[in-house]
Order: sequence, then C-alpha cells, then structure tokens
Amino acid sequence: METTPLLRMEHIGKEYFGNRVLADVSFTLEKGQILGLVGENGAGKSTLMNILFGMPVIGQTGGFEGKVLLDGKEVVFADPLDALDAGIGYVHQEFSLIPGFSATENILLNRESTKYNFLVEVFGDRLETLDRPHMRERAEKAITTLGVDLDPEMIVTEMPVGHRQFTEIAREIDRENMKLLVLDEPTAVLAESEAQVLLQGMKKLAAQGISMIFISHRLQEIMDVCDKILVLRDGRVIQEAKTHETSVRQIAGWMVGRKMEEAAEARPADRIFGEPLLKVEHLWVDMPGETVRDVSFDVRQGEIFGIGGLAGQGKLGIGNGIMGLFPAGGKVFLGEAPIYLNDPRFSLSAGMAFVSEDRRGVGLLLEEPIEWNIVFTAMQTQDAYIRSLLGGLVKWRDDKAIAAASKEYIDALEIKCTSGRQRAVELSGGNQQKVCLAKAFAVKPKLLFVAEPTRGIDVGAKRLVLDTLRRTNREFGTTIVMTSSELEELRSICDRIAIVDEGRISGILPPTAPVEEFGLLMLGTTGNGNGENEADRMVYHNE
Amino acid sequence: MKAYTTKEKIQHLLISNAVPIIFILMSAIAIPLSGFSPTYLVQEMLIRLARNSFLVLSLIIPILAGMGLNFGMVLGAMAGQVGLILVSDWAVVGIRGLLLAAMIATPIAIALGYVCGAVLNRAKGREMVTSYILGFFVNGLYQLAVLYAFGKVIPISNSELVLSRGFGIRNAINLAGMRHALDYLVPLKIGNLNVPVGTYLTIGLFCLFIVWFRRTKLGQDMRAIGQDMHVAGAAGIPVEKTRIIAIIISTVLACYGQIIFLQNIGTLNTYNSHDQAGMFAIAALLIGGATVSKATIPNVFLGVILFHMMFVVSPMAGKQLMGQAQIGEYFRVFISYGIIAISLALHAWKRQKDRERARRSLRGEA
Amino acid sequence: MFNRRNGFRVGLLVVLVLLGAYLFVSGKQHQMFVDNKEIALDGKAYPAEAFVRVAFDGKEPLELASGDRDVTQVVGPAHTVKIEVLNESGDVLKTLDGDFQWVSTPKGMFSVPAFLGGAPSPMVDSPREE
Amino acid sequence: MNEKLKGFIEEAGWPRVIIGLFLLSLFVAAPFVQVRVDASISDTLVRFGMNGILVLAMVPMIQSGCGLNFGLPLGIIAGLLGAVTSIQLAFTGMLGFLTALAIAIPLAALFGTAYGLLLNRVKGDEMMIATYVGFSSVAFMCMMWLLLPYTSPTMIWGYGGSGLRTTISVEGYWLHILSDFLSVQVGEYFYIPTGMFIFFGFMCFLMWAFLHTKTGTAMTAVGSNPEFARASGIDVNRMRVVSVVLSTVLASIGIIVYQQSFGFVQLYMGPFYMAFPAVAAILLGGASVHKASMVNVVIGTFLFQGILTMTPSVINSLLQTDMSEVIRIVVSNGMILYALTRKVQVKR
Repeated sequence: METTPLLRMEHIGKEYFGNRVLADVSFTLEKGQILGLVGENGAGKSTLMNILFGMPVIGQTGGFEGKVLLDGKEVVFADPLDALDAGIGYVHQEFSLIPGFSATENILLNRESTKYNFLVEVFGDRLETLDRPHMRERAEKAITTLGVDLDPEMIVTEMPVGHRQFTEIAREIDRENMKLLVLDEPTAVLAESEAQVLLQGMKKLAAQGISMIFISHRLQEIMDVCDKILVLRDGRVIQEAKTHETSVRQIAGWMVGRKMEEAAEARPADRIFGEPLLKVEHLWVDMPGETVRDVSFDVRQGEIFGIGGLAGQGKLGIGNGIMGLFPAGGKVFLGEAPIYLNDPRFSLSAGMAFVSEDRRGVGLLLEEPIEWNIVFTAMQTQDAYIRSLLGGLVKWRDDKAIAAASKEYIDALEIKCTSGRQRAVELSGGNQQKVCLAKAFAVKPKLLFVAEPTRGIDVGAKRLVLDTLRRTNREFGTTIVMTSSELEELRSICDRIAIVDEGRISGILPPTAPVEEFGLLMLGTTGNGNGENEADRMVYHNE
Repeated sequence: MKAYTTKEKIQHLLISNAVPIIFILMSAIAIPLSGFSPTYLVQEMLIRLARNSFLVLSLIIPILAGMGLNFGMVLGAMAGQVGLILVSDWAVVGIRGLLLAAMIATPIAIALGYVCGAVLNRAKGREMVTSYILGFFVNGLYQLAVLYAFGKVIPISNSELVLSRGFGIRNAINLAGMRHALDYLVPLKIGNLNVPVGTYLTIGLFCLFIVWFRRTKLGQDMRAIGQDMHVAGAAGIPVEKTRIIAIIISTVLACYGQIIFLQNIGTLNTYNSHDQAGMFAIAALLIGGATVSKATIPNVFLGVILFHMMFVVSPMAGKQLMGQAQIGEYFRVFISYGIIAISLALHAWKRQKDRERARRSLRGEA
Repeated sequence: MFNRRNGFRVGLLVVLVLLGAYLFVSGKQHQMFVDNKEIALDGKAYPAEAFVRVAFDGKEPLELASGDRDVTQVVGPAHTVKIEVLNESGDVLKTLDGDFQWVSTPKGMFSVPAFLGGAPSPMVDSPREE
Repeated sequence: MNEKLKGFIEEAGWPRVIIGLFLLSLFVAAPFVQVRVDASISDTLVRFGMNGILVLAMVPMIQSGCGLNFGLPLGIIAGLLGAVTSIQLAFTGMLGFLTALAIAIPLAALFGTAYGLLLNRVKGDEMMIATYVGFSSVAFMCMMWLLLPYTSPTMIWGYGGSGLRTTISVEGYWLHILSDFLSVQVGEYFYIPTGMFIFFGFMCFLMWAFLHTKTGTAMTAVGSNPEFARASGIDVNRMRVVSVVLSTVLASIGIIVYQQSFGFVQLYMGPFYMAFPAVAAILLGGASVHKASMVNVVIGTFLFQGILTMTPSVINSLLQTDMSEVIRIVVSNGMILYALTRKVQVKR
C-alpha cells in the first residue's frame, strides 16, 4: 500500500554554537503508528522534538538543517502554537496544568466552548460566556476516548499524579485535528497500574488513527506499545527497528554502547585503597526532580567513586543531600564521625567539599570577582584569608592573601581571565567550572563531591577538568565522589561506578564491566533475560 | 480524599476567617464604649456602604488575575477627580453631571490603566510595590496637571474653582450640585433613615457584572493566568495583554468608584481624596477576610462594614477610654496600615509554607 | 478594517458622544436673573406687577415686589414656570403656567412682566455688573 | 567618542543622566535668575550632610538581598525615642547628643531584629511589607507619643498637659552640635557643616570597613547569590537579620544627625514618608535593587538633595510658581519606579 507517511523528518541536523547535537536524522511515521524514541540524556531527543515543534530556541540559535514533512507537505513552525494548529500535540514531562482548575477546565484550556452575547460586538470575542455543559461534554468525550477513569469536575490539586497525566493527554485529544501526539516520558511519574491504563489508552488512540512518538526510558513499555523504535546516540540515528524484531537487551546496548578506547587508557592495574572513608546508609534526599529514596554505599580512602544513571533518577541528589543543600535523612559517616545532615556548614567543616552541578545557580557568585568565588568557602568555614584585628574583635578580609591564593589556582588550573578581579559571569563555561573546582580545592577537603563537572563545557576544558581531578586524587590522596550523566567519563576516571535508578542504587560495577551491563542497570532492567521474557517484567514490576 | 471532622472544619473556619472575627470582637467591645446609638450607627453604615463599596469592588478583578492588590487604583481615582473638576467647572449638575464626569474620566482611566498594566508587566512578581510607587508617581503628574495645567492649558471659567493666582485648582471643591445625586436618585426613607437606593442599585449591578465576568472567556483566562502564568501562556492565552486588561478594568471601575464616593461626600479634596481611596479600600477588603490571592464579593461588604464601624467608633471609644479622641483617630490609622502589613505578611508567609509543603509531598516515603 | 464589529464600535462611540453632548446641554446649570420691573420690548411696554410669586421647574418660589430683582439657578435649556400674581394682602389674583426655552447668556434675565404680557420671549439682557 | 558616550549612558541609565544634566542646568541657570549660587551650594551641602546617613542606611539591606528598606521609619522611630528621652533627661550639648544615640541604638537593634525576623518569613515580598511595617509603626507611635509619660515642658503640649508636641525644638539642647564643629563660614551665605561631614564620613568608613570583614563579605554573598552562600555554610537568615539591624540602627543615627542640623524633632506623622527620599537618593546614585556602594550613597544624596534645593529657587524664579513639591514627587518616585521595572538581569 503506497501512502504518504504522516510525518517524515529528513536529514535533520542542528548545531548549538558550533556544537553538533544532531546529524542527519531521518525517519518516517505512518498514520496510527507509535514510534518509540530512545536514547540517553543528551542524545538529541529533546532537540529533535524542539525542531518538530518549532520551539523559538531553535530559531534563535540559527535554525536547523533538513526538512519536516507533514502529510507530504513541508512545514516550518515558527512557534509551538503553530504546531498545535497543524495537529501536533505535546505532553510534557512536567505538568502544565492550572492547579485550581477542574479537569474539564484544564482539558479545554483556551479552547473553551462559548456562547454569544451582544457585548462581544463591542469588546471582542473574549467576552463570550463559557458554555459549561458543552465543555463538560467535550471533556467527557476526550476522557472516554482515552479510556481512563477521570472525574471531569475534579480539581487538579486534589488529583492523584496519574490523573493529572491523563488530564494532560486528554487535553491534546480534544483538539479536533489531532494527528500526532508526542509523549515525553509520560509514565515516569505514574504508578504501575496507572502506567498500564495509559499504555492501553495509547493503543486505543493509535487504533483511531492518531500517530504517536513515545519517549521513555522504560524499555519494556516501549516494547509493549510501539510499532517501531528509533535509537539516538550522540545526535545520530544508531538504529531503526521494528519492535518485534528486537529485544530490551539489544536496545540497551544500542543506547549506551560506543567505542571504548578512552576507558582502556592508562589505568594502573591495581590501585590500593585505605579504610572506608564515607559510609552512607539508607539515605533519602528531597531534591526536586532528583529524589533519592534509599541509598547505601561505602567509599574508601583514596578512591574515585562514580555515580551514574539517567537524568531525574536521583544521582544528583546524593551529593547535594550529603552536603546539606536539600532536606535529607538516613545515616552518613565520614571516617567514624557521623555527619549531621541538612547543615551545609557542618558538612564543610567535617572536611567535605562540593562542586555543584548547578554552576551558575549554586556554584558561583556571578556578580563578584573570581577571587571571591575561589576563597569564599574557605574563608567562611575555616577563617582562612582573614586577619584578626583588635585582638580578634574584627575579622578583616585579607585581600592580599586572597589575591595571592587565587593567583595560584588560576595558574594551576589555567583559568583564562584578565585578572582575579574579573567578575565570574564574564568567564566561559569551562573556566567557570575551573573556578568551582578551585573553590572546592581551596577548602582542602578530605572528600570531594563533584557533580556533572564537564556539563556544557568544550572538549579541551573537559579533558583538563578530568585530569585535574585525577591529579588531585593521585597527588593529595583526595577521595572523590563524582556524579555524571556521561558514562564514558565515569569509566575513564572512576575506580567503581554506582548506577542510580528511581532513587535507589541498582548496582555497583567496575569501570571495565561491559557497557551493556551499565545500560541495563540504568534502565532498571537487571538480569540476563532478553527483555521479552517474564523474568524481566517481574523485576520491573517490583519497583 | 479524607473527610474532615467537625472540629477540624470549625478550626479551619476560624483560622481562615481570623481577621474578620477579630474585628467583630473589637467592634463588639468598642461600640458600647463609644456610646453611639444603634440608629446612628446603622444610618452611618448604610451611608458608608454606599460610599465605599464600589471602590473596594474595583480591586477584585486584578486579584482574579493574580496581580495582587491593585495599589494602582488611585490612578483611577485621579481620573475620576479630573472628570468631576471639569464637570463642576461646566456647572453640569445632578445625575447628568455624574454621568458626564464618568464619561470624561473613562478614557483617562483607560489610558492610565494601560500604562499601569504595561509597567506591571515589566515588574512581574512585585506588582504590588510597583503599583504602589506608580500611584505616587502618577500623583505627581496629577498635581502637575491640576496645579499648573488647569486654568492655563485647560480653560477653567468658574472662578470658584481656581486658586487666587489665576490658575491651578483650589484645595477643596464643593460638589453641591452633584451631592447625593446618585444616592437619592430613587428616594426612599425608612423611618428616620435615608437609604441611598440609587447607589445600592449601581453596586448591585456591578456585583452582577463581576459574577457574569467570571463566567466569560476573559474571566476564565484571568483565573488561569492568576494561578499559573506560564501554563496559561503555553496554552496560547495572551498573558501580558490579559493582565493589562485586568488593570484597565480595575482602574476604570476605581474611577467610577471615586465618583460615587465623592458624590456622597459632597466635597472634593483636590490633593488628597485619591490618596486615601486606595489605602482605605485595600484595608477594608483585607479586613473583610480577603487575601492577596483571593477575594469575593461578601468579603467586600463585610470588610466595608467592619472597617468603617471601627472607623466611626474608635475616636469616641478612645475618648471614653483614654480621655483623648486623638488616640482613637491614630488608632484607626494604625489599624488600617497594620492590617495591610499583617495581611501581606501572612500571605507571603503562607506562600512560603505552601511551597515547602508542596516540596515535602514529593519527598520519598523513607 | 471596516467590518461589523468596528461598525458597532464606531456606532457606540457616536452614541456616547451624542449622549455626552445631551448631558452637557441638559444638565448644565445656569444663573438666571428674575426681574419684576417695567420693561419696553420692541416698542411695547410691559408694566410691572405689584407682587408676584414665581416658581421655576417646580422649585421653591421667589417672591418679588414691583421693581424687585432676584437671582436663581436653573438646569438645562427648557423650563417651566408658574407665576402667581398677588395683591397686597397676599391673595392670589391670577395664576399662569407656562414654559420657555433658554440656553445661555447674554440674555440672562427672565422678565416677569414680559412673560405675563405675552412677549415673544421672556428673556432680556442681563443687568450689567457694577 | 560616540560609542564611549553611549556606553556611559547605558552604564548610568537614562534617568540618572537626565537628572544629572537637569541639576547641572539648574546651577548654570541660577545666576541668571538672581539666585545666589554660593547660598544654593551651601544649602545643598547642609542637606547632603543631614540626609547622608539615612541614605547610607539603605546599603546593608540592599547588599544582603533584602531590597530597598521602605521600613526605614522603624529605625527613625528608635532615633526619635532616643532624641526625646535625651531632651527629657535635660542633657545638653555633646552629652545630650550622645545620650540620644546611646538610647536610640539599642532600641533600633531590638526593633531591627524583630523586623528582620519578619522579613525572613516573607522572602520575595520584602519591600511591600516593609512599607507597611514602617507605616503602621509610625501610626502606632502616634498613639505612644500621646501616652508616654514625658514631662519636659519644652516637649509637651502647652494646654492639656499631656502628650508630646508635633515639633520639638532642640535649641538649647544639641542644636547644630555636629554641624558647627569646625564649621566654615565664608561671607554671609556660604557655610560648610564640617563636623557633620566628618561624622557622615566616619559612618561611611564604618560601613565600608564592615563590608570588608568576614561577616560583611558573607552578607554581600548572601545578596549576590543566597544559594551559593548557603552551600558555603552561611546562615542566610542570620545574615539577613544582621543587615536589617544595621540598616535600622543607621536610620536611628541618621535621624538624630538630621535633627541636630534641622533644629527640630518631628513626631507623629513626621517620619511617615521619610523612606522614600532615601530610597530615591540611593537609586539615583546608581545603586540597583541588589547592589549598592558608598559611592552610590554619596553621589545619590548629593544629586537628590541638589535637586531639592535648586528646583524651588531656580524654577520658582523662572516660572514664578512653586513646583518644587511636584518635581520632588515625580523625580523620587520616578526613580524608584525605574529601578523596580528594570529587567532583572537573567541570572542563568
């Protein structure tokens, strides 16, 4: 049967400031088909979807290469609202619902049914009154189409999470010309049973001729509902396959697998570590978007311990929680001494330091000079760079000592700046990261937490940052806990790597373990099954 | 959803209505102290309800749109005063004068409201303090106009309005020709009480308007924006435009409110009438149990009655209690400002707590 | 550009302007002198009455003896007037109801004799201010 | 050249440039309308000295990220209590002045602590709440001025016998006690209140020094990025309270300095609007809602007071009308409005 595919994306490519994030991505999607889009964080999934929706960010950063064809006609959307008009709906990972509105009101947000009255003639259409009975009818219809149990009058704030997700999808369904629905990790927040209902609903929609792009890292779900999958890695299509011709294990391999030259590079065969320095028992951390539920591990003196996992699974919460930046509970010991959680000063004084993943938000005083950034923590927690005047009554900031110390760090880390007086905001990302490292080093910690040290910086700087960490570890014996989304990076530097999934450690592996093992841990599917057998599903269901 | 016990319900009711309850108690103590007769107080409340309700009601729509208390309503009051000054000069009297004043003031109020809305769009998240300062700023411009332009650029023929130097408007303008023109448009007397029926009808109409407005698409959009600006924007609702409309409506209504207020008083204090309008309206609304993010029509009426009850009673009560009427007068000033301070603080505090609670609900069960 | 909606809007605007003009004219308050003096108009003399009681627009009446002049406020362009002619002892000799149109100065004086005598218009020149 | 000018204007902001030029033109125009330039400058200097410390009081709270201190009247009230008590005790001269300070400062610290604790609970809405805290405290003190048991005959109402007057003269107590110290009088019209300048300079120095200590550095960091400060082990709330206390104390000192120069203690509604000129002045000096320095204080106070002094004399002679009040309202509130609506630089 020769028909034009509903959606065809041809040779899509995209660069951000000379940084290639997508290259030559092509695929087609037929009417009523469900496409599973998988890939690690940063593989280019969201950029691809941003292009499809004409998000302003794409236009602002120089547009994209290639073509998007909808029903055989080339389309260019200037705005996500244009995409909506063309019949493409987007269900976000974060809820975009009005909290105090009922399901009906949210489903019909800005598309309400209205009734005419004469004031419209003077003041415009927005003075039409709402036709509530009709609105309810439409909402009920959308809910029925989705096949879920949802009270149209329930207020969003009173809804369980799953119902919020249904509301959001029903909103897209209500559009008359809905042809294509993009679901971005819709099941991430759902309970098992709710996820099943949603998947059933998706199948029903597909049967009615609505095509879908389903983004999820729960591969089993992809296997369950999708007709075919597209695996992206580093902005390229790695594999396009029919779902029934592949397996979870195979997909996991495609997602994370890559050439392993770097990891194999000069690693001392046997490194000897001391006693456990950091002991973490049943840690939970309430960090928005990175919740840690129950994590236990030990890090030994002199070790570089890696924490990996997909975004949003809680790997970032561990360091932030131990350093007291977010509400946390459980037991943490540094050496023998217990660490009081929720008190950053205590954690710092105990001899730990932290390089935050949120460089500009938490890591830096953007408006202040580099010098301040480097010495601030040491000055405040250890009274370094302070001169006592009047017999200790006045703790005077010793600007000379500060300048000297920061000069050392600037030289050692090759921070490119005009002087230590330059404001941090004026530096490039890589140099800002080095300032953050210098700040942590200035505390002279026993244990250093580093989160996403290479995010958003260029290749040369990446190398330098990693080398610096390695050198610090080797020369000063600093124990390092490094959190990163980039598995390669972890494998190149760490002695052991823990993988976090859904707020728990799903396994700890040596860096030399096969890449597929990491992939399976990240996706929460342990075991040796091929992904289609019951055993796999059982493990998954147990969560 | 868990069911609440009766005790919890009562507790909740008491806590969420703490401000009105405290005021009712305070009035209960102060009324006997003041020694005013019930008839006098009822008459006084009837008048004040008519006088102030409209101004207070004008605050509701920006609250609906999530812009907080519109301290910029004084802009509308100023527009109304400009209308009244011109109409006084032209010696158009009675209800026709009021209507004409409203018609002249409307375009001015719309223009000022637009400016105010546009300014507030540049200061999202601190609308209140910005609209407050904007009120002062425009007050400067108003004085510039009234003191220097009137009589020079804008001809004023009636010498009773103009300062002796030949231009600029006098401090107080007698609105004798328009006094009570709306109040007693429909005459009604119950016993000794004069009931300002005309004004009540107008206020009633306006309440119907608010109820109706909340059911329009525009009202719905404002509610959406008030709750979550970003979601509303993502759904294609023109956020900034709608916010400007909300402020324009509020400003225009405040302008009418001020005209109604002044026709009841009968004298226009050219340089301070509008200043007090904003503060009293906001204090009354808050005393009625409204918050920065939620206000209903009953809040308005309850607030006006409670606030003005205290207003009338406190000087006399102060005199009886402390031997000085002055104390009572300062006391009511203190209450007006204090209640605004406390309400704002409670609201900000509650918001902070809510944010924390929302976070906690996401926390793992461990 | 010119569609139904804008038509309505322009229409409404016109109505509002007209309403404003109407309010201005009909609501404007004027100062009017009332005179009970002998007056000659177009060569015809109208003698003053000894004592009259004049009420405009149903308001409080003014009482004028022969040669008296008073001032009052009237609103709008059209007025009704009720004149009672009295004798010395205060008895009503005759009553006259009527109406007249008057917009503004310079003819700002209502002449009772002229009105009673049936002159074309009761309005005469205002007295010069001294 | 053009580029340079553009850069300068962008740096300073249009309103500041316009107001600066306006003030300059006033000074230029002054001789032509028979206004004595020397008297004007002298007036400006005196008012500069009077108001300087009140403006300086804005600095700590801006630096710690609490925004503009519209609650300044709270500190002023502490100063008033100090002044009134000192007069009640009938201390004169420097002793009276110091007594006033000695009473005002602990009171201000007390008020400031409570006020700071309140502001910590309302992060994000500080300015509006501060305004009303200021207002309601003034209204509350109105009652107190009537009730407090002060008895000094120079202060209480002549009739009635109880309650303080609205204005109390400090003549005979500590009038010009600072101003006249080492003061310079040139001719009939020109006068420099040297002592007041020295005191103001000393206060600025203390503030400057404080910002160079460990605590001061931490405070600045809190204002610059509270998350960063917290991650570095700083107790953000404590730092904010410290800044509020400092601001309140400076306000209480500021008002006493103001009174000794002005000659009167203004009670009741006197302090009501006093925050606004101070806020406007520091913004005029180039401070933003998040950042302020001593330079901002000095320049801002000078510009603002310059305009207040010059507009009445020059504009009035020029136009034969008194527009100073209106110009003051428009300039000061316009300046605050400009600062509030300036797009906050995106932090990330």
